[in-house]
Amino acid sequence: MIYSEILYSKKISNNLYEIATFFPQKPQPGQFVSLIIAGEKEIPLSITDYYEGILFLHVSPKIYDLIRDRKKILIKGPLGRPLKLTVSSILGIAYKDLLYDILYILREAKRKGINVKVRCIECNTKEFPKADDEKADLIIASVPKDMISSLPKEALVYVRWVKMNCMLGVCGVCEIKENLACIDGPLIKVSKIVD
Amino acid sequence: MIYSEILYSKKISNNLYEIATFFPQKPQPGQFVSLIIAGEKEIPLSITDYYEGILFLHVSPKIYDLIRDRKKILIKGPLGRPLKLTVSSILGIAYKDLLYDILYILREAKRKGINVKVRCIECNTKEFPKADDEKADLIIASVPKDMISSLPKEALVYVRWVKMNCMLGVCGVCEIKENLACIDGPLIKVSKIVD
Amino acid sequence: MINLAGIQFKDPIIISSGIVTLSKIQEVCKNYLPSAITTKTLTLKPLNPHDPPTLVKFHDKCYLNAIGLGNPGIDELKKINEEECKLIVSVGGSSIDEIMEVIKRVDRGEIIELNLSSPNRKGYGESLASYVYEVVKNVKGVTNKPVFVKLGPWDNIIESAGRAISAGADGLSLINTVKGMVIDVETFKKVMHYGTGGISGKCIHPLAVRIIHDVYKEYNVDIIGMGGVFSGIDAIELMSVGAKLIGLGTVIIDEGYSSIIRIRKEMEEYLKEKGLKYSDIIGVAVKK
Amino acid sequence: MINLAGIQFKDPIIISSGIVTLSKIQEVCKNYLPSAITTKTLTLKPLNPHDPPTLVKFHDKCYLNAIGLGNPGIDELKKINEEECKLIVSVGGSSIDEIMEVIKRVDRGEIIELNLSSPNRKGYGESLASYVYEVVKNVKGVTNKPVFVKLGPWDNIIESAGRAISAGADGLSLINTVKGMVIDVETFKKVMHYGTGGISGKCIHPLAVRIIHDVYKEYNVDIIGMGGVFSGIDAIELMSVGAKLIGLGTVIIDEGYSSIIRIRKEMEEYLKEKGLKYSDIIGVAVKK
Repeated sequence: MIYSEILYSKKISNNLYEIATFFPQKPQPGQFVSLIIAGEKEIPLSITDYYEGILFLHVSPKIYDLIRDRKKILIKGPLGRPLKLTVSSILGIAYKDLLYDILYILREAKRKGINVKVRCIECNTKEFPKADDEKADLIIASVPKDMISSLPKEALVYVRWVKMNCMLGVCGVCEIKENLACIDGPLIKVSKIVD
Repeated sequence: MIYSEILYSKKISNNLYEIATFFPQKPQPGQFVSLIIAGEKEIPLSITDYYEGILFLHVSPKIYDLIRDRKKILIKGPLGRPLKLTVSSILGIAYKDLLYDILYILREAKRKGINVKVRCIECNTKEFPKADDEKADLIIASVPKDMISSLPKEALVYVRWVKMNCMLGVCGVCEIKENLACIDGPLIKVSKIVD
Repeated sequence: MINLAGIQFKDPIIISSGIVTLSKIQEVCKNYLPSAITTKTLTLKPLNPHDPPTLVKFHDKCYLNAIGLGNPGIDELKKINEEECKLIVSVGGSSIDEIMEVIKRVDRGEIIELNLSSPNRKGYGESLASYVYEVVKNVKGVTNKPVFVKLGPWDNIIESAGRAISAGADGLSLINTVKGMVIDVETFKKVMHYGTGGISGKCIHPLAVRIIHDVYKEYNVDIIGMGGVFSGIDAIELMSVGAKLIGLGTVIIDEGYSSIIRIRKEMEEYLKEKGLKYSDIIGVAVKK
Repeated sequence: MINLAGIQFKDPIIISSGIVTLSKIQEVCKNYLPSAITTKTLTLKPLNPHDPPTLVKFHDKCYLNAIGLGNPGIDELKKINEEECKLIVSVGGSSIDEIMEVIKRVDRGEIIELNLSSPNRKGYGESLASYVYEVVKNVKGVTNKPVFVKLGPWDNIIESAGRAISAGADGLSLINTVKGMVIDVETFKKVMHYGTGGISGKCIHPLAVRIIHDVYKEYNVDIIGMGGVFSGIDAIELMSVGAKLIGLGTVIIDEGYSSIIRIRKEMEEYLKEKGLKYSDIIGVAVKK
C-alpha cells in the first residue's frame, strides 16, 4: 500500500475517466491493483498501461467521484497472477469499455513483438488489427458475465463480477468454483468457471 | 546484520589471516564492519577490499580462532562515516600491518584514478608508490596510538584503539574527545583528538 | 519425522490458520506438500469477514489484517476430503458454549487449535483469553483429539500459557498477531474498516522468538511456532527456542504458496550442511 | 508553535531518549535544529551499557537494542550548556528513592521524562511500571518541571496511563520498545549479550499508532509520540492520533542525524500542500 500521487485525471467518455498516477513497481501483465478508500472500501482496478513509473487506470464516474479532490490515493498491489507472455499470437476479445481491462496485456504483448489482434464487440479500436478468426496461441477476454459461455473454453476471461475483499487470497470472498479471482485470477480459464 | 558465507580464509603471516566473505552491500571507503559473536562480543573490523559482492577482511589469529570452524558469520554494517574521494592525491601513512586498515580506501582511490602514495613505517608495499614527502590533498593514516602526535594535524587517522560497543553512535562507549569513533570515524582528523 | 502430541509429521512446515480457504485445502496440499494445513478459524455459524480494507502491507514483509474470523462455519468442515497432508482444525467462538458446540462437530483433522487470541473481532479470539482455563477444561471433556491453544504475545503470556497447560492443553500455538493501526493521512481515517488490525510478518518475528523461548523455557511444552517466518533460517530460529512445527502465514500472502517449497528447501540445506536432524534443534537455544 | 505542558516548541520534531550522548547534544542541536533533544536516561550513578552485542538490525528499518540504560549519571547533566533547542531530561532508577534523588539533581531542561518502560535492564525501566502511580506522585512533589511518563505498548496501557495521569503526570511519552529476541542459528546462542532486546523502528510503527490513539482517546492528554517514524507521513500519522511532539530514534541510527532535516521538510511540505497547521492535525483522526 503506497500513497500514489495523481499526475492527472481526465474524462474519456460519459462512462469513463482516465487516471495517471505515480507508482514505483511495474505490474506484470495480467495483474491488477486496488484503490483503498480508508475505513470505507477497497476497489479492484484493472490496469490499462504502465510507462516509466506511471500507472494508467480507467474508472467509472462513481469511482472517479471518490478521488476527484485528492492529490494522492492509496494504491495496493500489484495483485493477482502474472501472465507469461511467451506466445507468438494473442487474440483479445472485449465487450465495449471492458477492453480497458485487458489493454495493458495487449500493449505489453505488442511491445514484445507478439502478434496481437482484437475482436471488440460493439466497439472499435485502432490500436490493434481486427481479428478475422479465433486462431491464436492465447485468447484473453473481458466481457459481461452473461457472455462468458460464448467465449472459447480455453480463453482466459477477466473475472470482474465477483466481490473482492482482502484481494490477497485469504478471506475467500472472491471464490469462484474453487478459484480465487484475486490470486488465481483476475484472468481465469473459461472452462474452469463455466459449467 | 546478515549471515555472511565465508568464501575462504587463509594465513597471511604469523599475525594475520585473510578472510573473504560474501556480503551484498558494497561498503564505501572509510567505512568498517563488525563481526558479531552471538551473546559474547562484537569486534569492529577494517575492510581491506570489496570486489563483486565479496568482502575482504584481515584479522588477528585471536579473531580468526573465533570463526575458524564456521561456514557463516554474522556481519553488521557497513558502519562509520564514508569518505568522499573527491581529491586528486592521497597519501597513506601506516605502521606495519595497520596498513590493512586503510587499504580499501587506497585501493578505491587508485581505481578512481587518484594519485596514491604510501609511507609504510617498518613495512613495505609494492601495490602503491612510495611517498617522498607529505604533500597530498588528503592524508589518511593508521598507526599505534602513541604515534598519532607525529602525524600531520590535518591527517585522518583510523581510530582503532578505543573500545566500541553499539557501533552505531548511541551507547557513547567509543567517545574520543566529543567524537564518536563509530559514526564520526573510524577516520578522524588528528587535530580533533590530540591535545 | 517430528512427533507432536503423539502425531507424526513428516517435516516441521505447516500453514497457519487464516491463510488457506476451505475449498483450496486439497489443491494446496497436493501442490506444495506442507506437513499440515490449519483451517481458518471455524465458528458455529458462518461469519462474514469485515468489510474491506481488511489486509494491507505497511512495510516490507509486514502486514496489518482484520479479516475478523470470516469463515463458512464448522459444518463446512465435512467438505474436506482425506488429504495427503494433515489437518489442524482451528476453532473459535464467542462463548465457551459455542466453542464446545463447534468442537463436538469436528469430525476430522489430527489436532484442534483453539483460537483465543485473534485481536480482530470483538467477543471472539482474545476477548475470551481470560477464560483460557475454563475453555480448555471444557473442550478437553468433549474431544479426544489433541488440543493446542493459540495465544498472543501478551505481557501475561507465562500465566496464560500456564493456565492452558494446567487445564489440559496438549500444546500451544504461538504467536498470534499484535494489534496495530494505520491512518490515511490524506483523509485522517483509519485505513482498516475495523479500525485496528493484527500486525503480522517479519516485523513481529523477534517478538515470536522471545515469547516461544520464554514459554518453552518455563513449561517445556509442545509448541507450534509462528510469527514472521520468511526463510529457512527464521524457521530454524523458532525451532531452536522450542517450536516443533512452524506455521507459515504472512510469507504466503506476500510471496505465494511457492514459499513453502523454498523454505522447506532452505531448512533441508541447513540441516545437511550442519549434519543435524530437526530433533537436534528443537529447544537447543533455550537449554544453552 | 506547539504548546506542550505550557512550553512552546518551534515544531514537533524532537529526538527520543537513548540516541544522543551527552557530549554530542550541543553539536546535534546546532547542526540539525530539532525542537528538543531528550537526554539518555540518567540514573544516580553512572551505568555501563551491557556488553555487546547491544544493537543489531534484524529487518529493513527495524532494530533490536539492549544498551541497558548505560549513562554517565545525573551529575554529568550540568556539563550541558544552554542550547538553542530545548532539553528533555530522561530519568531512571532502580527504586522510587533513586528516581527522586535523580530528579532533585535535575537543574536544567524544560521537561522531565520518567523512563518506566525500558525492557533492557532488570530492576530499572519496566520493572518499576507497576509502581507508576507512586513514582509519579513522589516525583511531582520534588520538582516544578512538567513530568512526562514514558510507557510501553503494554496490554494494560490504558490503566497504566490512567495511573500516571491521576498521580499528576503532565503528559505521556509513548511508546517504548517491544521486548524481542534474535538467535544466531550458527551457534544457537542469543545474539544480544543481554539475551533480549527492545524492538524499535518501522516494525512497531502501527503499534505506536494504536497505543497513542487509544490513550489519547481515553484521556485527551499531552503526548510525545514515538515509534518507527521514518518519514514526514509517519510523523503526521502519530500526530493525527494525538501526539503533539514526535520523537525520532531508530531513523537516526539507521540514516544519521540528517534524517531530522529530511523529515521536518517532508512535514512542512505536507502542511503546505494541504494548507494545514500542526494544530489542525493533533488528534484529528481520533475525533473522527
